Amino acid sequence: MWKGTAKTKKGANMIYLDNAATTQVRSEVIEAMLPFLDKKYGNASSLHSLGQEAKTALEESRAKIADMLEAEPDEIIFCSCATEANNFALKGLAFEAKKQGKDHLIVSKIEHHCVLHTAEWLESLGFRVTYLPVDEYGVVKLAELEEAINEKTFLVSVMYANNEIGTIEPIKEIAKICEEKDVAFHSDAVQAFGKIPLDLKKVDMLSLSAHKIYGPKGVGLLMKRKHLRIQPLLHGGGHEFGLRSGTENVAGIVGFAKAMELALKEMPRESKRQARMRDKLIKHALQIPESRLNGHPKKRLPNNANFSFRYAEGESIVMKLNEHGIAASTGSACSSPKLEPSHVLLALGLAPSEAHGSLRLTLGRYNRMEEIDYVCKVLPEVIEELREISPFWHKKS
Amino acid sequence: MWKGTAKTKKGANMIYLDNAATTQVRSEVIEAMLPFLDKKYGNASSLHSLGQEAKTALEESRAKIADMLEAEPDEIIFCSCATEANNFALKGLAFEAKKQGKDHLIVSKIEHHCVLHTAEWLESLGFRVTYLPVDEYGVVKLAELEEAINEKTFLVSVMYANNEIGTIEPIKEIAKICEEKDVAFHSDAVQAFGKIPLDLKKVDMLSLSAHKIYGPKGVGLLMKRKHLRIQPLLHGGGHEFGLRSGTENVAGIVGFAKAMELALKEMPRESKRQARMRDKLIKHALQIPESRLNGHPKKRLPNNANFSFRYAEGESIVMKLNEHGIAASTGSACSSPKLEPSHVLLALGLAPSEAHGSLRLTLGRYNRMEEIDYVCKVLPEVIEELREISPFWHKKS
Amino acid sequence: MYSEKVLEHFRKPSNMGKIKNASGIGKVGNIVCGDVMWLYIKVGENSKGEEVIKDIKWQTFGCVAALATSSVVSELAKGMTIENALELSNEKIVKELNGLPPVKIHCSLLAVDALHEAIYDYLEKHNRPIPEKLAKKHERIQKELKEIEKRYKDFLELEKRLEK
Amino acid sequence: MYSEKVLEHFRKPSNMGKIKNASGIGKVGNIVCGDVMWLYIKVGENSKGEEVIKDIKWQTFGCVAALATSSVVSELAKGMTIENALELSNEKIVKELNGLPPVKIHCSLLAVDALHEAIYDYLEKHNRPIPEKLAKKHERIQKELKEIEKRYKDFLELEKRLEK
Ligand SMILES: Cc1ncc(COP(=O)(O)O)c(C=O)c1O
Ligand SMILES: Cc1ncc(COP(=O)(O)O)c(C=O)c1O
Repeated sequence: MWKGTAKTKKGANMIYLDNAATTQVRSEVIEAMLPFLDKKYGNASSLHSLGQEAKTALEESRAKIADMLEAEPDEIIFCSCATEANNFALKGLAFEAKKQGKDHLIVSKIEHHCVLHTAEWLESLGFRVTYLPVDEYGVVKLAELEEAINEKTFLVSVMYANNEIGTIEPIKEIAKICEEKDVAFHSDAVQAFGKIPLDLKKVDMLSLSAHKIYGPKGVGLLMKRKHLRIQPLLHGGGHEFGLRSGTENVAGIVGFAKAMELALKEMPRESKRQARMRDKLIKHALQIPESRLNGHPKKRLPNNANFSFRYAEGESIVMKLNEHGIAASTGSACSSPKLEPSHVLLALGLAPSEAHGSLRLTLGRYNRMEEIDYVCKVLPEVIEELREISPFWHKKS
Repeated sequence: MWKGTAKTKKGANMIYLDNAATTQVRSEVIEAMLPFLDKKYGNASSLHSLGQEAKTALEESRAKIADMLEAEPDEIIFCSCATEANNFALKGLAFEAKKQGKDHLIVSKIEHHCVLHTAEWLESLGFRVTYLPVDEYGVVKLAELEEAINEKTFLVSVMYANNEIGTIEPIKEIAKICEEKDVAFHSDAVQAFGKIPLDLKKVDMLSLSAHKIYGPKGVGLLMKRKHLRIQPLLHGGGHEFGLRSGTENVAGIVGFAKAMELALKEMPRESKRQARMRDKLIKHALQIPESRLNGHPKKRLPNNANFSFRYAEGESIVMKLNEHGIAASTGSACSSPKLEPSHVLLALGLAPSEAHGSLRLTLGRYNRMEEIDYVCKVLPEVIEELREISPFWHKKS
Repeated sequence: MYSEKVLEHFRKPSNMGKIKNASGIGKVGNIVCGDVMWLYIKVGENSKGEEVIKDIKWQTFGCVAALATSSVVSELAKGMTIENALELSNEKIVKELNGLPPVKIHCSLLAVDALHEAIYDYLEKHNRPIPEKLAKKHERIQKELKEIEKRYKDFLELEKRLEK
Repeated sequence: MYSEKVLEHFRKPSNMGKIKNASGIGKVGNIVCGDVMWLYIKVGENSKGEEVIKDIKWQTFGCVAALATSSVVSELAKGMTIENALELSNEKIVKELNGLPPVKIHCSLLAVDALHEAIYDYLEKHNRPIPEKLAKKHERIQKELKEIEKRYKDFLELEKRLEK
């Protein structure tokens, strides 16, 4: 049963360094949500007082969030997750653009799978897609973007910051190019919100997910400018301005608004604090032989460190760390582990032994420097152990 | 803050007779969910222990639910709501069927808007749709169904029980026809599950929503037989057997499984208890002059009563009842109130004055007979009051 | 969704009922649309000798907004000169109610229409000249009614069947 | 996703390492796929005079499943006659580990392949007749390797660049 508001929370006594995969819901958020699971359970579409109470909470959350994103309330469309928001943005605009004779979209090669696979599905329906390359640090190549846009292009989608390597993209510049060429610009800001200040003035659509910022799983949103017409992905009762049907998850949305509010409030302090831990991790990890830092050395999220350790396989590193009570990840925590190396690392031009030997450590508000010290001690041992078993390492030494 | 497990819960001191719109989350469900918001917050796709703990909870919930639906675990696909499940079922099969040269689907005229508007959207893409008529009680006409199926038909979608008028459809017979004609059969069982026993042996796809059965908002599922290939609606990381991407809402899913389990356990007792209250409501309401019961007199959900009171407008009835502390609804609680009368009542062949004067009272596990007695007293007064203001009533008397 | 002001009028509507031997009656809306208003006026003279709406009553079948706008229109119009009553606009009504949900704006239109139709009826019955604007409005209202009756013919047939 | 048995082998793998002057070496997998196994066997005679795998060691670069299957294959094969070792199947390995996640089944294949390749190497080096089934398997493994090297040529080039 819910026991209240510890300031420092921990699950299963682990050192949790997988905050890009998901985060622990904050106590304040759980407390904000509970009344809407319990006593205030009305359907926001119902006319009676219980319904109107839910409606009011929903609209207050929407207004708060709109404020934080420098948008209008009717530009905030709640949905179930960032995967849905990204599918919605791309497909919703694609089906609308088709009517205007446009059939080309541009996405970066290092987008999250929910953008990439949506783009591929649109390709299967006859749309054309340009997969924009990135440089060795994962930064989108602006000149190639400019070249790729043509008169059939209806959308450019580039994430604000990458979930695996933490690289921050030149969103302002991309938005400017899109504005000049009169193409809509969508950005997946799931990993960026609450970690770095966002400049959204020229962003036409933006995706966010609550569970990445200490909110609950199962809630996301698409910010979509009013001037942009898109088709719904979920048809039905006409909720969310007719753009996303389905009974609103009021508790989740209230929690989302709370989580966003707190994330922004703590951002100045937390991003500095986490960057210090990140830098320590980087410093120590790079002392391990044949290691490299993936992503941009400077333009990176304050909470992301991503390494390649040649001849130590990623999954095995993660599982060894797990044995030491450290929760980490190899690349993204998407669906169940697949066989291919990360498409993001491949796009950076990593060699096979590097791409397969990657480790992502992502910090959060509950991490402490002592934990990082411990990780810095354990990590070299783990890498060493795995290399001991590897045929390649022995070959070298 | 969460205070625990009252057996009889109430929100805002209302008599809540809008249980078809949404329900209060059960205490047992909140308690089952809380650990997965708080300590057990892992991403079910993460390799480390916290992730695997979430994964285990997810798969245990899936297995339990599969059992309850006489399905295999990999036939249960979790999603965000029944609206999504219905969109997914129809669109997912449509895009797949198109590849096989099939382009025709059949839905009943009284489906929920999320089925109807999805069908309309598919029409806009070139699919053909038959909207199957119903008789005066809302029962689908089987002979017309049989006639409507042709060699291009890939899907029949008929709800298990209607959300407005509570009529239970002849699912077994429909499923048999579909089987004979080798057409897939989908049923929206959102209102039926937990109220009546379901016969799912020949149902190929089934939609459910947690918040209608004392579970949380923001969770639903599609049961889909393995033999049936459908395309994802949400592309991405490949969660849910590659059919529904997006980080799983573990807390919600665990709560869903718990809510389903409890609903089935209590069904024999609750359906009888609620039917008694329903019958009392019906008996008293029909004593009001110029009233009628909408839906089937016998084949109806134990918790549904739907009336038309000529010359008393639906929204006003609901708001008058609200003033008396009774939460009710006029038709479905979908999106914000619209101007058209309910498509369901129109399909039954109701006249304008009846279609506009409808009231839906839907019972739930927290209702008590004393509440119903009070409603039986208040309702005639409210109808009388509104008729007093109405021009038609005076004309008559 | 409704302002407290709307709900107050809904709870305690003013001037509802019927005027026997009314000077004019305005009947607007249609049962197929779910909102019908009948508005009765009694015209008399004020102390300055101007023609004013001495009394006003209404009967409405409709939603909360329809009832509330009926009530507020009757309050506003009561005592007004015919001239001023013809200037009453739906913006004024909406403002008086502290706003209405977008889907309900049409209800405020209906209430003003009912008032103006009642004035039209009064002027016509007494063979008085009808201001051009009002004549046009009357024409529009009647045309819309015809169109609705034509469009929803089948639906209205069902209603007739019930009346038997 | 992994059974406790798999994790046990992962935590404490048996027989890892290298045999100097091995009777046969099997090298399977490729760095582009993320799993590489080198398996060494020492062949000797048992008390009955049969040819058996006296000693076995392995070096593996790969995921948890790759390491666990290497370990379990080495445990099972140790002491086996060559004949029996050739009968070892990946089903047996998977069963021994109380199952593997579907996406990881290929790892069990890889471990058995490594063992059989080591036996092939031993038989070939000693000019011994090679059973037809084994010869076919060797051919398949080598062909697959070539195909992967061809398909991922560019990717392997990157690796070579690193070696410099
Ligand atoms: C950049 C990015 N976009 C989208 C998503 C998808 O979020 P969700 O799983 O909540 O749908 C994630 C997280 O998995 C992400 O990191
Ligand atoms: C029969 C039926 N189908 C689908 C839905 C949609 O459910 P949700 O709002 O959870 O998406 C509802 C409820 O609104 C319903 O009653």
